[in-house]
Amino acid sequence: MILEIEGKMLAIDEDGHLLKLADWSKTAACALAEQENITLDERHWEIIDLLREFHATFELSPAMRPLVNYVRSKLGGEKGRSIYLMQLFPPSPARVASKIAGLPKPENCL
Amino acid sequence: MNDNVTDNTSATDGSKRILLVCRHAPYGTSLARESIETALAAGALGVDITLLFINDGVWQLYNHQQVSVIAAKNHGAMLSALPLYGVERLLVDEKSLSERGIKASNLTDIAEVIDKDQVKHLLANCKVILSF
Amino acid sequence: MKFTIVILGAPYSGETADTACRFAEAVIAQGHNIYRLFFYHDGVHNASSLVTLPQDEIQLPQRWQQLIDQYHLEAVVCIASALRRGVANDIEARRFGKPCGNLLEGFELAGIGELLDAAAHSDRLITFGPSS
Amino acid sequence: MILHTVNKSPYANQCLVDCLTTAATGDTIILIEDGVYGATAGPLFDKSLPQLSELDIKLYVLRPDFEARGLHLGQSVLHFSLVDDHRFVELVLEADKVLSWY
Repeated sequence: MILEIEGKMLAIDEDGHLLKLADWSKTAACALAEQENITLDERHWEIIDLLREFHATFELSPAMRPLVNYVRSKLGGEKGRSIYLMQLFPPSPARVASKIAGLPKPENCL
Repeated sequence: MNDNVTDNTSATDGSKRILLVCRHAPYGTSLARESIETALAAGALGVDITLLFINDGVWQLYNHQQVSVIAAKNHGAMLSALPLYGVERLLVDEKSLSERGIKASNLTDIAEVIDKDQVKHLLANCKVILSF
Repeated sequence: MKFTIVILGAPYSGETADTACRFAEAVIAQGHNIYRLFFYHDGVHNASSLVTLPQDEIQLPQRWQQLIDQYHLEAVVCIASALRRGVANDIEARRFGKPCGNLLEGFELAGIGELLDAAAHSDRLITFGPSS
Repeated sequence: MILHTVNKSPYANQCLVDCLTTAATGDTIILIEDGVYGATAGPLFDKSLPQLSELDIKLYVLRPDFEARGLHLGQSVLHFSLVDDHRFVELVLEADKVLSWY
């Protein structure tokens, strides 16, 4: 499948993940979010930045539990809760946010 | 995926404790990688698990792994995510370290060094062993 | 008693698959149950329908398949290990834009959670490591 | 009590020695596949013997794998018992858990 962003054609798989992670940009993130009916604001970006940092540090796309723990360690207990992440990236925050953040599809087959 | 995984293994009686024995060095084969993926899955699912790094498995914890050209992910980086996954019990066999001339300061600080008797105790007291 | 058998070796590259299959047959012959067969690491090749060899040699995947079919065994192939090694069912093959799936009937792709579940719920778990 | 399985030749691989160093009193070891060469007990294996005799560890060899290689007992200083696949299953049941060395 193809996602068209400002005249650029980005290849995505049928789950909506970018096929080439190098295609990711902030504009691409907005388009990917749109596919999920999410309009990104600064609360979303804060989490997206953390996810990219998580991936750069650990070379993993996080499952829910480590994502919550990581957000808690970086942004505190108010935001490091699954309910908060659920509101931002429904219905499955780890999966949806990873997709928007341009991380590889989690393959831990959970 | 069986939903009852979390329910049945979160029992605190210890009777279902799983010990993951990691005996292989990273990179040469995918065994180390697959053992860590098992641990990550356990963490994500809330399954109580302990990791024992022994024999060549201790190389997995060796500091400053720099994966640039070889077609592999940085094993040390993946390992260091385990505490975030809730996998806290990472134990290293002291004898394996000394046999290889590795000092505890050469290891990532997420693991605890244990001696021969503690290894025996660990093996004797787990319920089931996953051998990697 | 309920056994789980973990198979980490590919057929023909080594003896693992043969040893594990003989063990499974002996378990059943003695009237015990097999809770799950779990194919991980190179063991996923046991589930490939593309394995081909001369008529006078034992077709290990088919031998597994017969056992699975006859005794209604649960044979789980780790999905991440399988996809990395070119073993997939039609659904996964399509999902990743590959021409066709090759998972033998009787085997199913699932996550590592199934291994952890088996560790928690079997009376005995035995791992057959790769020979090579 | 642990049943240890070893599937590599001690002349090529460290895992039998590693197993012997880790096994505890009362444990059981079964040699399978190329591990059965361990029952021929050349000088390499003998290094671990003194410790082994102190430990009361029962030693088994999987007969089909042993015979396939043309081996026979009597060369080893240690006492090994040959077992078939059925006895292997029983050994797993007699132990609390299995640790596989490969």
